[in-house]
Amino acid sequence: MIHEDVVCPFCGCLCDDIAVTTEDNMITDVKNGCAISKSKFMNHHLNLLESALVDNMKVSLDEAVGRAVEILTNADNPLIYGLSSTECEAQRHAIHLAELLGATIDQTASVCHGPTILGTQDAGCVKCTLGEVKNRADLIIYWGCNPAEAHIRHFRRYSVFPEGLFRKSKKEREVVVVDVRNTASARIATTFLQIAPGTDFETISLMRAYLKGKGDALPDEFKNLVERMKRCEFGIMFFGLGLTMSRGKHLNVDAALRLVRDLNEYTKFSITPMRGHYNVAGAGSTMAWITGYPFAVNFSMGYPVSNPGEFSAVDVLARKECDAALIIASDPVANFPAESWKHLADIPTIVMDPKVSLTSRIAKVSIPVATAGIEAEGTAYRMDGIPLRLKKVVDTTRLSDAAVLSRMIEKVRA
Amino acid sequence: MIIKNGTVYDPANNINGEKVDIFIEKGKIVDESELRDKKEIEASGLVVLPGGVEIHTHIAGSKVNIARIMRPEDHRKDVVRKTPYQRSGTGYTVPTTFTIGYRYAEMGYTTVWEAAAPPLGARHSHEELLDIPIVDKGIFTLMGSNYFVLKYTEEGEFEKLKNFVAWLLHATKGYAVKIVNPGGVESWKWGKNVSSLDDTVQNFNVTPREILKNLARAADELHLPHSIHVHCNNLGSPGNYAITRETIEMLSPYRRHITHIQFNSYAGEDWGTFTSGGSDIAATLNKSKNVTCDVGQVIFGDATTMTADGPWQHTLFKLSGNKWANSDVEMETGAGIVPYRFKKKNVVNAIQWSIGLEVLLLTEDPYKVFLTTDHPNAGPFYHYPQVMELLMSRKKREEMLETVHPLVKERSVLPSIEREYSLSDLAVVTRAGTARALGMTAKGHLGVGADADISIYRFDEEQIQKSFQKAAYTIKDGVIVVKDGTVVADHMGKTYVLDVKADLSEEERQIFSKYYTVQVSNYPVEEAYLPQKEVVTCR
Amino acid sequence: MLLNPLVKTAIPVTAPCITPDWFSGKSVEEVGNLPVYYGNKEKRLRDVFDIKDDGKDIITLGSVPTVKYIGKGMTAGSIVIKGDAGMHLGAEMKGGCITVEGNVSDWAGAEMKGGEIVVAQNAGHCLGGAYRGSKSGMNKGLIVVKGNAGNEVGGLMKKGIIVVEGNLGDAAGCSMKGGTLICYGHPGNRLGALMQRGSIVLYESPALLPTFTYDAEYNPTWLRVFLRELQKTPHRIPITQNHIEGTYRRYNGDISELGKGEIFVFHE
Amino acid sequence: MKIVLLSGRTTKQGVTAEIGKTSDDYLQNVAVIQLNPTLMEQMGAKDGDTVEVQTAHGSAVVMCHKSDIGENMGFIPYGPWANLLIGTETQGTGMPDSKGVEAELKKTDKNVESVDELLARIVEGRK
Repeated sequence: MIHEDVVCPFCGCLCDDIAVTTEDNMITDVKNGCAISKSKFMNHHLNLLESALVDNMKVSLDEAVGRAVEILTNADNPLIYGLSSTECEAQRHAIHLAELLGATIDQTASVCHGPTILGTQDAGCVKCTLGEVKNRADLIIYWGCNPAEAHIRHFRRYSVFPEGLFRKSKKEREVVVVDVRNTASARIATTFLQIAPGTDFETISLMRAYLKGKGDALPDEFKNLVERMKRCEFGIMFFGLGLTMSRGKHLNVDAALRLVRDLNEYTKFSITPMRGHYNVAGAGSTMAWITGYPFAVNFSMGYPVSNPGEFSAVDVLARKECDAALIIASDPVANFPAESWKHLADIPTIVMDPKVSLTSRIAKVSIPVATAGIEAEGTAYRMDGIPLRLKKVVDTTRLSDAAVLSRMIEKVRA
Repeated sequence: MIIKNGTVYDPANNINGEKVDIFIEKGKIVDESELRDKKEIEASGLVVLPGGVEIHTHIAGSKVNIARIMRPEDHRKDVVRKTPYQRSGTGYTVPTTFTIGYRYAEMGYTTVWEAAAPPLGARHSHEELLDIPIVDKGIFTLMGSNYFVLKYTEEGEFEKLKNFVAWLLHATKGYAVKIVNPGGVESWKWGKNVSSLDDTVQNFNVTPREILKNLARAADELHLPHSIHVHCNNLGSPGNYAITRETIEMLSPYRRHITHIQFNSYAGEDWGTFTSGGSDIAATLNKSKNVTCDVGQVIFGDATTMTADGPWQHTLFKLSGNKWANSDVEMETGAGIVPYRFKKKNVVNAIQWSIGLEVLLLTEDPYKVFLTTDHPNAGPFYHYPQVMELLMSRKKREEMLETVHPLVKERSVLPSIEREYSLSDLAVVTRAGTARALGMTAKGHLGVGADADISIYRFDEEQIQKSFQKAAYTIKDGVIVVKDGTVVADHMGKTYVLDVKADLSEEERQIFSKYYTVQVSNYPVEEAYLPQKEVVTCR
Repeated sequence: MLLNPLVKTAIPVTAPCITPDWFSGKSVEEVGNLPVYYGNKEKRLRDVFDIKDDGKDIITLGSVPTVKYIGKGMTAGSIVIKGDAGMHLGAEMKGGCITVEGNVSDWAGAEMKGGEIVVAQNAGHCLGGAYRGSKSGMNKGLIVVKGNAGNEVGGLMKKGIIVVEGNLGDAAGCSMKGGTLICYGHPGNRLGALMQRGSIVLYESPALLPTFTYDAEYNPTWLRVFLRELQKTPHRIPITQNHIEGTYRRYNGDISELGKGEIFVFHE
Repeated sequence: MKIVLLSGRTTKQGVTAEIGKTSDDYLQNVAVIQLNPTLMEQMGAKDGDTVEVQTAHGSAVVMCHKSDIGENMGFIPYGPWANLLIGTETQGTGMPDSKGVEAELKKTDKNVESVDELLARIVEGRK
C-alpha cells in the first residue's frame, strides 16, 4: 500500500509530499524524502524500547504509568522537558500535566531557537511563510545555518530552486551564505561571505549603522551586500544556530531582526529562523496559547510564570533544583552539556520514547510509545508556523504520547 | 430548568423588561409543556438577557499566538490561577485560550467569533478553539487578497470565483468571508499598499472596488448566513471616513458588514488636523440598507494591535516605535502585530475614543451597529461593561469627557449627544443584532427553540459597569457555567461550520501544487479538529 | 526580625513576602504565617525559616541562595542578608535598602524604581535589568556591587545608577535608554550593545563595539558633580580626586540605534 | 594546539541518530572532529587518529577527520561527545555556549569511549 502526501516527522521543513510504501504493516519504501527522512521512516522499528521498564525491570504499561505518576506527584519541584518531536495533542496534555503537578515545563527550543524567541520579545519579527520565499524572493540570505546538512530539502522546496509565481528559477534569485566556515550550503550560494567566529553581532550592527548612513568600518563586501538588500524586490534572511548558540545569543538575533525590520523602509524584507525539530514550532505554539509563554514555564504557584535562564531545563538541572523529571520525545543526555544532565541520573527520571535513548539508559522509568507521524496521528507546525496533519502509516500496539499523558492526567486527578 | 420571575429583555421577541419565566430542556429553550427538569433559578430582581454574541474578536490562530509569544510583559501583570473548574492562564491584552473562554462567560457572553483566520493557518485557529472552553465559536476566513480571488476578479470569471469561495470556506471550516484592506495586503507583499477603491493591486489588474463587489455578490449568491465582513482600505488614516462611506454605498444592494468602523471614521487631513468623522458615518449607516457594522470602541490603556492589514501595522510601528511583528502568508494574506497604548491625554487617542461612542449613539437602528473593541486592537474585550455604562449614562460620558484631552470637545459631537441606551438597545447591540447579522437563528433571543444560552445580571443603574462585569449566572446549553461571576463548570461549546461543498478544478489543483508549499490534499482542515460541530445550512 | 533558613535543599523557595512592608507591625507569629512556596508546595514562612524577634525594624536573614524575590516591590525599610541571596532580589523595589554580605543571583534589582541594593561580593546576570519583553529595566535607585557582575547589567535601564567595582560580564548596558553605569574593573565584551541613551563610565580600557565612535576628551561637568554626590553615600565607592578632576575620553553609540549613548573612559 | 570549537548538524549524524543513539553508526559519525589538514599535519595526526579535546568544562577523545574548515577551528557534530566540552552557564537565557568555545587539542593514544563507557563514567557512583 502506498501512502501519498505523508508529512515527514523529522525537521522543521515538515515536507508533506512523502510517499511511504507499506507491506504487512512494515515500511518497505520511502519516496521524495531526504536521506534523514528515509532513515527515520525505514529505521523507525530499530532499537525500540521493547517494554515498559522500572529500574530496568520489565513491567506492564499500567505499572510504569502508575510509578511515573507516583514519582511526579511526590516531587516538590518536578521538571517536564522535551515535546518538540511529538504531536501537538501530546504537548497540550503535557502542559496540562505540568499545571496539575505544579511543575516546570520546558521544550527543546531553549537549547535551539530560544534566543530567537528572546530577540523577538524585544524587537518583534518580520516573517513570512516559505511559499512567499518560493514565489517572490530575489535575494535569499542564509546566515549561520547549514540547510544542506540540517534541512536538506529546504533549497529545493522552498527557496533557491523551485518555480514560483514571480520567480521562475534559480537564475532569478541571488543566494548569499554568511558563515564562519565553508559549509556544504556555501557551495550553492552565488556569494559566500566568511566571518570570524563570534563576530556576527558586530557585523550585523555595522550593517545597520551603514543602512543609517554610518558604519564606515563595515568591510566593502558587506557594504555591497547591504546595497543589494536595499535594492532587491523581496528579500529573505534565514538564520540558524550560528546566531543563537554563539556568544551574544539573543542579542545576535535581536540585531538581525532589527536589520530586517529596518530594511522595510526601503523594500520588502523578511526573516525566518531555521527551526530544527519537526514540531518545535508547535511546542512553542501550544505552550503560548495555553500559558502565554513559548518555553521555560513554571506552574509552582498555580499559574504560569516564565523566565528563560531560570525555568529553562539546562539551568534547572545545572542548579539541581528539580527532584524528578519527565522527558518526552527528547534525549537530553545526548543533547545537554554533561554537567547539567548528570542531575537526571541523581533523581528519578521518567522517559517516554519509542526508542532506546541515552536518557532512557539512565532513567528510572521508561515508557515505550508510538512514533508520532509514523504510528500516530496529530498536528505539527512547520518552521514558518504552518500547521499540518501528521499521518499514521503503520499500526502499533503502543500508545501515542498523547494517550499515555492523558492516562497520567487521569491518575493525577483521581 | 426554570428561570423564574426574572425581568426579561428579549428584543428579538419584543419582550422589553417583562416578568417572563423561561423553560429549559436539553440545552434548548422550550415551552412550559415540554419541561421535565423542574430545577429553578430564582431570578426576581435580576435582569435576564440572551447570552452575549460577539461578532468580531481576535482570540485564536497564528497572529494572536505570535502576539502572545512576543509579549511576555503583557502576561506577567495578569495571571489566572487554576481552580477545580478552571485551567490557569494569563492576560492581559492577549489572554491565553482558556482564560478567553472564562472571561467571556463571566461577562455573560456565550458565542464568540474569531474574525480573521488565514486559510493556510485555519487548522491552527481551530486547534486553539479546541482549548477555548464554554463558548460556541467559529472563524471567518480571510479572502480579500487571495490569489484565486484576484485572478478570477481580473479575468471576470465570477462563477469560478464563487465556486472557489465555497471551496475555501469548506476547506478552512470557515463561516464567513473576511476581507481586510482588499488588494492592499497583496500589494504589501512588495512593500506597497492601495489607497483608493480604484487603485490597481500590484501585479494584478484589479481594484479594491472589484474585489469587494465580487466577494459581496458571491456571499449573497451562496446564501451565506453572514454577509462579507469588511475591514476597509486606509484603516487608521486621517480622512478615511470618505472611503468607508464610498465602500458602504457602492456595495449596495449587497449585504455588507463593516468591521471596527471607528478605525475607519476619521476626518481631517493629517494627524495635526485629525478630527471625528463619526457623525458622517452614522448618517451613512442611517440612510443605507443591508448594512451592519461593529465599532471597535477604544478602551484607554494597553492594547495589542493585530490585523491582516500589514501595511497599516508597519505605519503603526513607525508611529509608536514599539516592537513589530509581520507575518505574510503565501497566496492568501498577511498579518501585522504592534503593541499600543491608548492614552486619555493624547488628542488622537481621545478623539478615537469619542468616535466609537458617536457611531453607537448616532446610528438610529441598533440592529445596524454593534459593540466590539476589535479585541485586542482597541482594548481587551472584558472591558465591554465600561462601554455599556457610557452608552447607558450621559452623566458617565460627561464625567469621562472631563478626563480626556480637551480638544475632543471641539472635534467630536459626542458632548452634545443626549441619547442614552435602554437595556433593550444594549441587548440588541450585544446579542439580538449580532446574532441576526450573523444569521444565527438559535442565538441572541429567548424564544422557544433558541439555544439555552442565557445571561442573568444583578443590574444596578448606579453601577452599570459593575453590573455587567460579572454575571450572576451564565447558562450555556442549559448548564449553569458561571455563578456570581465565577466559573463553576467545565463545559465545552461547539464550533460552527457551513454545509457548503465545492471542488477545485484540475487547473486550480495544478496552480495550487505549483505555488503553494503544501500539498492540496493536506490543505483542508480535517474533521479531527471539529469534535463538537454545528453545521449551518446555507439557503 | 531575624530569619534563619531551615531548609538545606536546592529546591527554590519563592518568598516575595519578605519585605519590610509585609513585616511591618506584625508579630513573630503573624510573620510566620506569611505564605511562601517551597518548590510547588504552599507553605508558611515559619516552615522554611526559624524566625526570631530581635526588636529591630531591620529584617536580617542568614545565607539564602535559593530564596527568590526577597524585598520584591518594597517601598521602605531595610533588609540585611548575612550571606548569599537568590534570584530577583529587590525586583521592582521602590524604596528602602537591601544589603547582601555575600553574592546575589540573577535579576537583582530588575526593573527597580527606587531604593538601594548593596552587594558585598558578586552579582549575577541581568542586574538592574529588564524582564524579557519589557520596555525598560531599572528606572531609578542605586545598586552597588563590590565584586563582579554577570551579563546584561543594566539592560534597558532608563534611570538610576549602577556601580560595579569589579568586572562586568558581556553586554553591560545593552539597549540602555538612560541612567548611569559605572565600572571600576574590566568592562566586558559588547558593552552598550544597542544602546540608545544613557552613560557608562569606565576606569579600565574597553574593547568597544565598532558601532561606537570617538568624540572628545574632556572633563564633563555633570560627571564631576555626579561623582561628588556619589562620594557622599556611605558605600565607600572608590572615587578618587583624580576621577573627579581628570579627563575622560567620550565615545558615542550605538550608532546602529539612536546612538545618543555615551561611554566615558577615564584617561588622566 | 588552541582552536575555537564549533558544533552543528551533519546529515550523517541525522541519519544515524534515527537508527539509534546506541548504534555504532552513530558513534562513528558523532564522536569525531573535523579539522583543517594543515592543523592536523602540525599535530602529526592522520585522518582517523584520535585526539583529545580539552575545554574549561571537560574533555573528550574523538576521531579526527580532514575538512576544509579554517585552521583555527574544529567542528564536532551535536551529540554526547560535543556536550562533554560545553559548560552549563546560560547567562539568563536558557542556552548554553554551544558554539565558539575555546579548546586545546592534542593527539592521543586513548580510544574513543563508547556510549556505554561514557555513561558509566559519568553516572558512576550516582545511582
